[in-house]
Amino acid sequence: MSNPVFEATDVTKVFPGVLALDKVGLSLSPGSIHALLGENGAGKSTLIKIMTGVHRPDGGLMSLDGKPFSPHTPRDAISSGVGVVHQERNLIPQFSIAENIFLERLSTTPFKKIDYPNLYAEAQKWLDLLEIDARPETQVDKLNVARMQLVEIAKALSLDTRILLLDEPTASLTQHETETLFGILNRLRQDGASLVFVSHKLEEVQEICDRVTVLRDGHNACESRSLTGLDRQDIVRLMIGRSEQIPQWSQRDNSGHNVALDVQNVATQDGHRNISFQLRKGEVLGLYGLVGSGRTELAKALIGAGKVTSGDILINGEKASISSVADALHNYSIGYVSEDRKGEGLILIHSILENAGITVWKRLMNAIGLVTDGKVESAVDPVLKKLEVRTPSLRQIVGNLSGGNQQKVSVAKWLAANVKILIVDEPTVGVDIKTKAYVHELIRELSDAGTSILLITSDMPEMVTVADLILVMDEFELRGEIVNDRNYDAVSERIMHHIHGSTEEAAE
Amino acid sequence: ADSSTRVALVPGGPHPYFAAWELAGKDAAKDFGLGAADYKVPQKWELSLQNQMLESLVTQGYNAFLVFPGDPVGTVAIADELAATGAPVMALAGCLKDPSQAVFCMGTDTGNSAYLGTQELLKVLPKGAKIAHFTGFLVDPNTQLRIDAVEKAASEGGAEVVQVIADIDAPEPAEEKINAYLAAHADDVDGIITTAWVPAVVASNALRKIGDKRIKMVGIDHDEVVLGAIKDGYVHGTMLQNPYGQGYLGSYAADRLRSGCTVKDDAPFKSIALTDKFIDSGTVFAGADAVDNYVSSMQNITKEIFDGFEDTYLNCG
Amino acid sequence: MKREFLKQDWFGPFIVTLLAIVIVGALKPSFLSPFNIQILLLAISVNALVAFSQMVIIAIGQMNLSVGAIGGLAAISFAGMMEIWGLPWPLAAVLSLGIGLFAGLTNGLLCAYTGISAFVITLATLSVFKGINLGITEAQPFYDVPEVVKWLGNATMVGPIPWLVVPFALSAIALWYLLFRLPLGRSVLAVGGNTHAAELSGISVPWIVVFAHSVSGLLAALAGIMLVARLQLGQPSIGDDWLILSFAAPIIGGAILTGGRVSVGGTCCGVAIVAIITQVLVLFNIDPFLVQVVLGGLILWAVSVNRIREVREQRKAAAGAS
Amino acid sequence: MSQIENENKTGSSAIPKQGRRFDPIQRFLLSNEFGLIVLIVVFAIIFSTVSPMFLSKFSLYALGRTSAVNIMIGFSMMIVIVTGGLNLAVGAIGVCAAMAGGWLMQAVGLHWLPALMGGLAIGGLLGAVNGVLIVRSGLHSFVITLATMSIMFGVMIFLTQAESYREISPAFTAFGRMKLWGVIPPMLLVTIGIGILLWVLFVYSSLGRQILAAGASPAAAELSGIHVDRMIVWCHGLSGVLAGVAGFMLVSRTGAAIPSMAGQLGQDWLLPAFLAPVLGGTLLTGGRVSVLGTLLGGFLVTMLTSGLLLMQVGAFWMQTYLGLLLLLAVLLDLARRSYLSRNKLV
Ligand SMILES: Nc1ncnc2c1ncn2[C@@H]1O[C@H](COP(=O)(O)OP(=O)(O)OP(=O)(O)O)[C@@H](O)[C@H]1O
Ligand SMILES: Nc1ncnc2c1ncn2[C@@H]1O[C@H](COP(=O)(O)OP(=O)(O)OP(=O)(O)O)[C@@H](O)[C@H]1O
Ligand SMILES: [Mg+2]
Ligand SMILES: [Mg+2]
Repeated sequence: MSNPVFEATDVTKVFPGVLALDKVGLSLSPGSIHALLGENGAGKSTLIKIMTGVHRPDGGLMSLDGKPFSPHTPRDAISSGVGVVHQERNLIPQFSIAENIFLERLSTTPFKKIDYPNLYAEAQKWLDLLEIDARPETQVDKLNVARMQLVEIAKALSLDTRILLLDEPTASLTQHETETLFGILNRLRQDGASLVFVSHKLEEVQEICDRVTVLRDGHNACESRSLTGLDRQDIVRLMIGRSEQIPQWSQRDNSGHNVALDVQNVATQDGHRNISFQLRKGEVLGLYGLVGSGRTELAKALIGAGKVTSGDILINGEKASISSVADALHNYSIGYVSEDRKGEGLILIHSILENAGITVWKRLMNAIGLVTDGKVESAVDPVLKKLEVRTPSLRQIVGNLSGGNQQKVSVAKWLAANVKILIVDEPTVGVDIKTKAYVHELIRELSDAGTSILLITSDMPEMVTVADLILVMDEFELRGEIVNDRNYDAVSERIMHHIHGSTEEAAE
Repeated sequence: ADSSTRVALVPGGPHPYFAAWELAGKDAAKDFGLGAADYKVPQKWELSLQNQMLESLVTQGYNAFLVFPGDPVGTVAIADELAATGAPVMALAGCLKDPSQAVFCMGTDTGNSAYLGTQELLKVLPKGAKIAHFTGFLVDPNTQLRIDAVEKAASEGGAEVVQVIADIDAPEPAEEKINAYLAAHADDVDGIITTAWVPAVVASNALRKIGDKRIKMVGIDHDEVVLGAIKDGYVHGTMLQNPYGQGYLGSYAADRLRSGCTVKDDAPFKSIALTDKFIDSGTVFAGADAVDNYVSSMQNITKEIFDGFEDTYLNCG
Repeated sequence: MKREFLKQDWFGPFIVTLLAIVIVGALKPSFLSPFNIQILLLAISVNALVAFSQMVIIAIGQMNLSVGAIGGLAAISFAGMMEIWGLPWPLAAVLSLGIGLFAGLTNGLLCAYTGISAFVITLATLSVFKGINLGITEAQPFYDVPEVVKWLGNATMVGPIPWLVVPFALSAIALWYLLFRLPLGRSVLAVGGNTHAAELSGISVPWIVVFAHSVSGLLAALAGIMLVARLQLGQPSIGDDWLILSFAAPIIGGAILTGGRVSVGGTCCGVAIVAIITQVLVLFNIDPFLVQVVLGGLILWAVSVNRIREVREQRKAAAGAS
Repeated sequence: MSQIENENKTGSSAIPKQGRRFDPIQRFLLSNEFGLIVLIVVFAIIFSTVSPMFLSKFSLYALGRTSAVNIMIGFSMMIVIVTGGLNLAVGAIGVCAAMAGGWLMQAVGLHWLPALMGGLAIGGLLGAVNGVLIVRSGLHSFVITLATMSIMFGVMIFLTQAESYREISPAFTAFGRMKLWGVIPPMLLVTIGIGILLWVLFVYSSLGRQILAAGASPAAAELSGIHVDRMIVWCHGLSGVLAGVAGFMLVSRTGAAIPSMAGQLGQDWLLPAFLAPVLGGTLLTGGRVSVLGTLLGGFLVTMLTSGLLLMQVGAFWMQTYLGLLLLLAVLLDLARRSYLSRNKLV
């Protein structure tokens, strides 16, 4: 085996109140894709940030090509040949795709005129390679989440570094885009690059990685060992200390239950037409579609954050006119867990307590409008406990939590609200397998207790595990309805048939 | 004279008009053997800052105050508080609105000065002339007095005030508005009266720039630009005030009051719009013939007031 | 292609400017007289530099409260050096620009390396610079401004176009080129757009902050020097009331206070709109007691015209997408 | 496989290992508020050593009275900064409210209490108008309040023709000159009282929490069922009321309602308005507030000014020293914080 390109030994990092990394080691050899795994908050992103000069370690050594390596700034790391896709989005919203991709190089030649035609042409190559359907001069704040993620990846790839660190690059991608990305990563591996790949989707890890490091509570559960000979259950055991329990839920028939939400011929300002469906009490109704098919927009229109232009919405049989989310929450008891936790789901500069309590203040306040932290805490604490949000205290700022724990808080606030109808949009993006199972169980429990749930997810296994009935949406229209008999292959094939069947029709 | 007398001369903010106070205070301290007669400038034209400064001066042991009121009404309260410490307080250069605890006000009758200036202007204009009036901040009640006085003089003299431009105490807007006015209306106007320092300076320059000697202007105060423009014939004349005299006489009076003198009950104070206890420190119109020796004419006025001051206004038992 | 043009940040303010010129010109023909155009251009030239000076800082998502203090300090240094030391005017101008640059540099270094908000830093340095100004002048103007300088401040080049337009036009072009064509300028906007992302992309944020503040200081100093030429004397009170204008013009011109988005053309239009409004108040002989009301009303009008256009654009875009 | 078994046995607890924990006292020692207290104490010691008069009763009284107003102005701005906006019209609204109160007392002849209420209502109304304009137009509060500052002040000047109202109830004026125990101005107590109310609002009330959420992230707040627009209107209205309170404090102190009490267009208030909350740790981008910090920040700045005035530093140079002191203050605080965290003392 060749010498490692990069080696980290005994790396330690302390945040106020948190020992994020405790003597962690990692070594990367050339021509390999190295999986970095662990539960939410295990320290994966922290390690990556230390390797790229965002954080300084409190102890330990790193070496690059055998020489000591201690990047002080992200710039140092880039110039030493370490590229990265961070877990959080890091694009300049007002800039074009092309400029974002080549931002690094802009700063190295400050006084040389930018050759825009050339820049766009170069960027187009990357867009083509990653199959991004957008023009290089498009401003990135006009893109949806998936495309932004792809631009971020293009940006890192274009640096052409020997070491490339990818922190959950596929979290908001669908299978198709993921496959494209894997093709590129495989080629890079053949060219001798060292890659680090972070993901909570173990299928992906097994598909593409050859080595693995697992972190647990900030220390190595295993360090840089070969993936061969490890099956999924082994990896899971390394990560969470026990094996995975895959729930096998029985099929439910809710057809006898009352209709909680009846959507009749709804059209929206965003372009939905003829949307009709029924959500029954205690039912989990799945809404599947490809990225950009208009599911989020529909959900927002239903809760009053978007405009319904025609058609009727009936709640418990009565016609509802929902003017705002507050209206939806307080008068109709509908909630919505946003897919964009950073932008819409959470208030990053506020504490966990403030975030989780936001939906219950009104309910808990006394006659003169006062609410004490104690009351809020007792209302949200059980939910947070149940979701196992990892934090030294409920006063921790949400922005400091690991990605997965943030997601838990974003779900928790709606659980605390005790709504009758809950729309859940991509609830497990970036969530580790253990928590994912919790979230699924939770959805199940809620629905058993009578809550009606509209589940939007691009994660097919999740859909098949959790939903009772699946609606398929494409291009802002509903294409069909499938009864989920929990047979993964059959259901997924039927879903894809609805989507592709319709596109074929459209092409004719 | 009493070497325990510590006079503070406090203008409303940094402004070239008050520069002479510093010298006047020093001269008075020397001539009358005062403990101090110091010129203390608030750093900005803010009422609250001036108040804070005055409070601080009390703490520092000053015991006589010569104050340019940041606002004729707004400064009354602090003047009363100063007077309550036993210190003589005088309004200087501008007046406090009665009633107040100020011993008297010595300065320029702003309204009258504007009135006289307008009359001087009308003397060189044909009957039925059209005049424009450039002045300072509207929030300053003196501005209202000036607008009224100019209006009065004009209607008495058969002239018409065609436009009033106010709120131009800062150089940039003054420059913009005055030039814009002249660009549009230079032909429609025969005379200009300015009743604030900055507009006078800017208007003098503007007239010089367009080289128009047809429009007659009367300015205010002794800025070099205005005086130069008078000499060169672009400006008809200016209404001079007497800041040095105010500072010198004020310091003197403060000392006399502290050493036991009182103001005569029947002192021949003048009555002006703001107060009934007004002493004119001298307002003269200076045309081209007088600009060179305005200093000495002011000194004469100062001397004149000084010579009769104690007899006229004070009881020094 | 046409759509792209309509989407530019400067387009809305530009329409408002045109509209204002047409309306005022129709009601008052003297508005378009050569002399008045000259007056307008003079006002715009200086105010635009003031606005640019703030715009550069808005671009990085900060505020510079000390623009006026720097401009004033440069102005009195310029006049003072000529009067007291008898320096030739070009040398005095260069030295004063240097003072502005140094003042900006100080702001930049303090902001970049202490991490204290620019608001607090520039508020403190505002006080420092203004205090130096008053300490030197004791509130007395410098009067001995050489004839050449006075001439430059008022003379016209061709037709009604004054010479002072030259530094303004050059700065505008240079700034536009910097911000929209050079990597350095793009980095400035990147830092404003998303500081964290810019840093992660290897842009040296402190150095960009220092650079932006230095440019801001330089532009403020240039504006101060030009005002000395225009006013024909070194007034210590120069710059005292730049602050509001310096923000208003870029914002009317489409800049976003959180940074990352500014428009040179839009800012120029913003300055022009403010200048025209100022003139309107004089030209139409507005009752002095109502001037402020009309001023505020016109500002509201200007921004809402632009806003209505934006909303309409968005609607069209939404309608087109569905 | 055996290796995996081994891994299995260590640390399977759900709660992560923790580094140092913050207890409330340590958190306070690191906070902005503590820093301000330290600075106030340090500078007070310096000033009183150089000029013993600093601690005289009169001087302390004057300081308390001036800072009461400055802090109140700071509160008025703070409440809008919390929403991520700003209110350039604080001064204009404050003066309008005070003038309305003056008019009610002098021209209408009302008792001071209803006049005060009327004035504050005008302040609140004008503030709410700002809020509604901002929400309806979708424009940044900077432009809206810039325009309304001009309009409101202009209308006030037009209606009053820049005349002052001097016939203020003596009871009301006496309040501004009253001394409790020889040193404490009752105005300062009013400020502190309102500070406590604001603190309760932000820490214990549902409304305050909603305001903070709306300020920190309007999108997230809206999607969590908060009427963000309503919060913005509320805050501007409240800001107007607080500006009115500051205006009335000045009326009570000067014994008259005068149009120039906040300078041209009310601009004189802008500096204390921003300085107090920003020094106090209120985020300019919204969503985080410190009422105590604003109080201490406003006090610190007033104290620096009055200390410098007492030390009689060169007349025209005073601003320079004030600026340098301010810089020194923030740098000292920075040094304190980095010292504490470098040495892991907290
Ligand atoms: N800036 C910070 N301040 C305080 N604590 C932090 C900070 N960044 C991370 N942490 C803490 O460090 C721990 C490790 O976080 P990290 O982001 O590395 O987790 P992760 O393994 O990437 O998790 P995920 O899978 O959810 O992304 C967490 O407990 C987190 O709360
Ligand atoms: N080709 C495109 N160009 C520009 N905008 C697009 C395009 N396709 C979709 N959009 C916009 O993207 C939004 C829909 O994207 P979004 O990804 O949020 O939908 P979704 O169905 O909720 O998908 P997902 O939940 O998987 O993200 C809509 O506002 C739509 O107008
Ligand atoms: Mg992570
Ligand atoms: Mg979506």
